[in-house]
Amino acid sequence: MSSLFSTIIAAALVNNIVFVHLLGVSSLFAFSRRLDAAAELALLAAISMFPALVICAALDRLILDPLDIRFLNLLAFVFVTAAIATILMQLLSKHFPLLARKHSLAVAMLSCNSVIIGAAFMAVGSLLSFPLQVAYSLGTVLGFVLALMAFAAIRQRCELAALPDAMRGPAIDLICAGIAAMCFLGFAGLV
Amino acid sequence: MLSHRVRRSLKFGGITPPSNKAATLRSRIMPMPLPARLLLPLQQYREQPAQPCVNVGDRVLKYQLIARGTGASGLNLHAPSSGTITAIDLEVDFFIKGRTQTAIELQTDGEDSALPLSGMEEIEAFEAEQIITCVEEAGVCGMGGAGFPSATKLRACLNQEMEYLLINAAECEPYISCDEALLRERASTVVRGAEVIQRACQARQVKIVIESDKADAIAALREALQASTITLCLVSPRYPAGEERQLLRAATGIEISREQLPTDVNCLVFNAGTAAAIYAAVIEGRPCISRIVSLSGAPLQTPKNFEALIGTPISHLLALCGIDERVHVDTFIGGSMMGMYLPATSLPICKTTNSVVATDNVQFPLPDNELACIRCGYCADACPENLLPQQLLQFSRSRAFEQATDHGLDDCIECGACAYVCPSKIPLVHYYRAAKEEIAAETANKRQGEQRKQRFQYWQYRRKLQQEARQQERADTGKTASLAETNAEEPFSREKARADIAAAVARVKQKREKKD
Amino acid sequence: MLPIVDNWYFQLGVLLLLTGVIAWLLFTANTTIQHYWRGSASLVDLINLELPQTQCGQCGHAGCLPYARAISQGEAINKCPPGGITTIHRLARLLNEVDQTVDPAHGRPASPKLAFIREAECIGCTKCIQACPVDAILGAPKLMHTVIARECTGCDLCVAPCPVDCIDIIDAPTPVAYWSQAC
Amino acid sequence: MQFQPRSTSQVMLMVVLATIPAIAINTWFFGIGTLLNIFLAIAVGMAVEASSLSIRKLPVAENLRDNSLLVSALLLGIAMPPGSPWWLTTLGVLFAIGIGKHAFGGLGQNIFNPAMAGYLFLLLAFPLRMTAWHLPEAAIDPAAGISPLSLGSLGQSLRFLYAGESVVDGMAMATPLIESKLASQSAVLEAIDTDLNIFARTAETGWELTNWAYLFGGLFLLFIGIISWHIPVAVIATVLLTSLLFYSPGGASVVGTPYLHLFGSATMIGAFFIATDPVTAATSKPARILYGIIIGVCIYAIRVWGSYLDSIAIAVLFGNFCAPILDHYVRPRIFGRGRTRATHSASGSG
Repeated sequence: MSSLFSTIIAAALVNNIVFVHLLGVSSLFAFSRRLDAAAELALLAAISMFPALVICAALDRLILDPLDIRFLNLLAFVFVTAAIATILMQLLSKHFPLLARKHSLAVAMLSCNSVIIGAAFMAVGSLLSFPLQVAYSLGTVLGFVLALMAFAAIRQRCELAALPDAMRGPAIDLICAGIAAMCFLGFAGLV
Repeated sequence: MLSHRVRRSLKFGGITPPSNKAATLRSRIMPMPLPARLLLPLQQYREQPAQPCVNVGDRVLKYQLIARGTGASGLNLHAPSSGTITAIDLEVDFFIKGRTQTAIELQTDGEDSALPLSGMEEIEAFEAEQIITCVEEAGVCGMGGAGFPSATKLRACLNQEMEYLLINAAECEPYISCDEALLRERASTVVRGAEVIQRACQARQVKIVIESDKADAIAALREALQASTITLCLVSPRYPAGEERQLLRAATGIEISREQLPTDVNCLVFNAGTAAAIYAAVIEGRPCISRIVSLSGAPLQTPKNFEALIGTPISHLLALCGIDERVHVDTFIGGSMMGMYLPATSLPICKTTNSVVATDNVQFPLPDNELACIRCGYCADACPENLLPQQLLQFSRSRAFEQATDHGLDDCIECGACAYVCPSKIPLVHYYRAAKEEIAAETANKRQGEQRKQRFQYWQYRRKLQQEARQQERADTGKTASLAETNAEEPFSREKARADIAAAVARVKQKREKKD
Repeated sequence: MLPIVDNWYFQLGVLLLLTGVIAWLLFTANTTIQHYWRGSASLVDLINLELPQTQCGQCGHAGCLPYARAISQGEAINKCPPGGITTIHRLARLLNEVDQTVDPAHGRPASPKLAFIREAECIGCTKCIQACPVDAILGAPKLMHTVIARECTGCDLCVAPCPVDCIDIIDAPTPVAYWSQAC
Repeated sequence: MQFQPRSTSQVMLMVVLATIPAIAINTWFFGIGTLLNIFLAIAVGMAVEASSLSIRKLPVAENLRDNSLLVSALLLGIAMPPGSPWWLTTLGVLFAIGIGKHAFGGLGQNIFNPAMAGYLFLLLAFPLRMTAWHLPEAAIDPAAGISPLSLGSLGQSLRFLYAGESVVDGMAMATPLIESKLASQSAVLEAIDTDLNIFARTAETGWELTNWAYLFGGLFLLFIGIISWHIPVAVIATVLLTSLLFYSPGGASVVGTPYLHLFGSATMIGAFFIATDPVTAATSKPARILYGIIIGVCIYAIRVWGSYLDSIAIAVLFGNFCAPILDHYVRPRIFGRGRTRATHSASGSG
C-alpha cells in the first residue's frame, strides 16, 4: 500500500465498503430501487462522504491524536458527519427542492450510517499517511458509488425480468448481492 | 455515364431476405377485365374522409369526380369506370377490425365510357402552382404505401429552395414488384413525371434511386434518361433501403431524425409510382383511377402485376391469377415484412395498395412458440435505426414505457428486421406496436389532464371574480346580509335543495292548473 | 509491478482518467441538474403534472393542486383513486418512493367514468353546472343540460347536487386497442 | 456478414460444437478427466434444469430443447479441474443452474453467468480442491508407456471422480501460467517445478494447443456470425496490452510473457466462449467493448497481483456486475439523432 493508485484500488475494489466489509448494506438496499435516483444519491453521497472522511481524518490527526483523546473519536466522527449531512440537506431544500424531497431520508440516513462512520474508522485506522488517507477516502467513495449504481442497474434489470414470483423483490436482490460479494472477494490480494 | 457507383443503402444494419419477386416479374403488366362492382373508400389517407358529390342512382362516367377532398390535405376521388352509384355510405371494416370506413359503391356497366381528357403537353409553359392544382384535382397520393397527398407535399415546398428531388424506386420489401415492373416497361413515364415534379418544386438535382439488382429496370431507365439531366443513383439491395430517411441518406448523405421531414433539409422524396401518376395527371390530364398492383404468393398459379382500377375487390384479382383455394390460407397487402393481413378478400384496392400476397402453409407457416430472449444482439445488428431492439423488447414487455421511450422506441420504424433475425422467434414489432399504442394513450391522458387543469383554473378564477363582484355589490348597497347568505361556499344541503325544487315544481303545477 | 506504476505522473494520469469517467457517469445521470434547480413552486407543479386533474377531491383536498402541494410537504402519494396505479407509479418515480397501491380509505381505482344526464328528466336547475369543476356541463336555466363527454372527468361531483337524480355515472367508452391484444 | 435466421437452439449447439476440438486436444494431453467432468456436469445439469422447470410449472421438454443448459454445463465442466470428485461438480452445477439461472427466471433473465457463478462458488468454498489438478499418471508421464486415453488411465480418472482426494497417485498440476506464478512466489514450489520439468513441458504444450483450439473455435463462431467480434477482441487486446505494458524481460519473472498470458491459461475460452455469453454480457456494441476491456483488465490484474489463481471466473462475474450499468449509459447513436444537419450543401436556407 505504498502508492496513491494502489490505495485507491484497495479502497474501491479489494476493500469495497459494501460488498467486502458489508457496511452500509442497508443503504444499498434502501436506495438502489431505481437507477436514476441511485445515480443522484451516489452524487449526494460522494459530496457528503468525501469531505466528511477527510475532515474526520484531519480531526483525528490534528486534535484527537495530539490530545490523546482518541477514545472520543466515535463521538467526533458522528458529530462531523451529522453536521455535514445537515448542511447538505439545508442547501438541498433551499435550492433543489425536488432532490430534497426525493432523498431526504437517504441523506439523513447517510449522516450517521455505518458506511460513513465505518469508512472513517477504516481510513483513520489504516495507518496511512494523510495524503494516502485522502486517497483511501476517495477510493471508498468510488467503491460505494460503484456498488450503489451497479447494484441499482442490476435491480432494475431484475425487476424487468420474468422472475419466478417467489424470487421477486428482496430474495433476488440478496442473491445478486451475494454473487456480487463473491466476485469482490475474488479481488483479494490485488494490492 | 454508364458506370455507376453502387452506394451503400443503409448506414446501420439491414437484412437481405429472399426477394420472392421473380415469379411475379415473369409476365408483363396486365390490363384487367372490369369487375362488376367497385368499392371506393372515402378515406384514402389518414386525414378527413372526402365528401361524396354524387348521389345514389347517379350514372357516372369514367374519370368523373365522385368525392371531393376536404381539409388541408384532402384527396379527390374519381370514378374508375362508368356505371351507376349504388351506395355512398357503405361501412366497411377496413384492415383493422372495429375501425370502419365509409365507402362509395359503384356498379359498372361495362361500357367504360369516359369523359374527354385534356392535359398540358408543354410543361415549360406552366407555372408551378398550375401543376400542383392539376395534381390536386387528379387526387394523386403517395403510391408507396403511406399515401400522403402529393399536392400537399408539393405545395409545402413552394417557397423553399429545393436541393434534391429523389424518386424512390428502391423497392426493398420482398414480394413487391410493382415499381420494378413499371420502370421496366414504362420508364419514360416515370422520368417525365420526375421532370414535371422538378418543374413544380424547382429542385436543383433529381435522382432516381434504385436497388442495383434490378437489372432490367436499370437498363430501361438508362435508355429513358439519355437526354435528361436526371441522374441514376444505385444503392445496394438491402432491406429496408426504400425507407424514406434511409433512402435520403443513401442518395444524399443527409441524415434526418424521425421527427423531421425531408422537406426540412430541402429534399423531396417521391415514389416512382407517384411520379408516373403525376405524369398521367399533368401531361395526359388523367386522374388517378388505377395503379399497378403486384400479386404474388404460392397459391397463385400465374402471379403477375396488374394495372388495377382503384376499388377493384382483391378477390377479383386473385381469381384472375388462378388462385388455388385448397392451399390458400390468408391474404395480406404490402410486403412480407411490413404487410397487413386482410380481414376479408372482398376489400378493394386502394391508391396505396402496392402488393397483394396470398399465403399458404409452406412459405408462411404458423409462427413457432417464441422462446426467451437471450439478448444475442442480432436484432441490434439488423436494426437500420441503430436502436437496441432487445432492450426495447424488455421495456415494452414489462411496460417500462419511460425507459422504452428513453431508448428510442419512437424512432422504431417497425420494419421488422429485428423479428426476422431473432433466433428465439419473438415478434418484436408486435410488442413495440402494443407499447406505442399504450404510450400514445397515456400521452393523450396527460394532455387531457392538462386541459382539465386549465378548465379548472379558469373555473376557480371565475368563481373568485363572481364572489368579489357580489361582495362589491353588497358593499355598494350597504346591506349587511346575514352570515349564512354572504358565505359563498355555503355547504350544499340536499334536503334544502330538494325542498326548494319541490316548491318550484308545485308552483309550476299550480300555474298550469290555473291555466287549464 | 513495473516502475511505471509507481511513477507519480502515471498515477495522476490514471486518477484523472478515473475521475473523468466517474464524473461523466454521474453527469449523464444528472444531465438534468438544471431541472432540479428550481423554486419550491415548481416542485408542486411537477407533482401536479402527474395527477389526473379530475378535481374530484377524493384525496381529501379541494382539487389536484392542493393535494400536490401536500405531497410536496411529505404527504403519502397513494390517495388518488382516479389516477390509480399509473399515477402512483409516476409519482413514485418522480419522488423516489416505493410503488404502492391506492389507499382504500380514499376509494378504489376504477375504470374511467363519465357523467350522463338523462335528458328527459332534467329540469334545467343549473345546480350541476355550478358544481362541475371543469365546466363540462352545458345548459341554461330551465333548459335541458347535457354533459360534454370529452371534457367530463367522471368525478361525480355533479351527482349529489341534482335535485331530481337524473345524472348517472357510466363507464367511459374505451378506445379500440388493436396491438395490445395478446398475439 | 450475412444474417441467416437461425434458432436459439442452433446457436447454442454451434457454441458447443466449436468447443469440441479444444476438448479433444485437452483429452489427448490430460486424459479423460475433463471429459468425465463435462458429462457429469451435463447429466446433473439436465436433472437440475428439468426439476427447476417442473417446479416452476413450465414445459420441460420444450425448454430443454433450447440447448442453453448444454452450454452452461459444458463450460462449468471444462472449468472444473480434472480429477475432482463427483460431488464437487454436482454442487457446482446445482449452484450454477439452480441459483445462477433458475432463481433469476431461467434462460435470458440471469444477471450473472451461471457457469462462472457456480465455479466461483466452488472456488471460494473449496479453494484447495479447485486449484489442485489431479491428473492420471499417464498424462504426466508419457514415458510410463500408457497413453492418456488408455483404459488404465480411464480407470484412474474414474477413481478420482468417485473418491477425489483419497487417491494418492495423482499429481497436483495447474496451468503453466499458475505454475510460473507459484514458482516465483515460493521456493518450495520451485523445487517441485524443477522436478516436474519434463512433464510440465508436455502439459505446457497441451495448454498451448488447447488455447489455439479455442481460438479457432471462437474464430469459427465469429465467422458464421454467432458471436460478434467486440467482446473477444476487446478482452484479448486488453490482456495483450496490459501484459505488454507490465512485461519486463530483464526483471522478475512474476508477470509472465504476453504469449503466456494469451495461450498459457484460460484466456481464449474466456474471451470467446465465456465472456461472450450474450445473456449476461453488455448488449450494445460500444458497451460490449467496454465490457471486454473491464474483463481483460481484471483477468490480468487478478492473475498477476491477486491471490486467486484462476481469474476468468472473477473477471467475467465482475463484468456481469458492471454490464447493466454499461447498458444503461453506453448506447449507440440512433440513426438521424444528434447529427441532424450533416455537413452538406443542402442545409442552406430553411
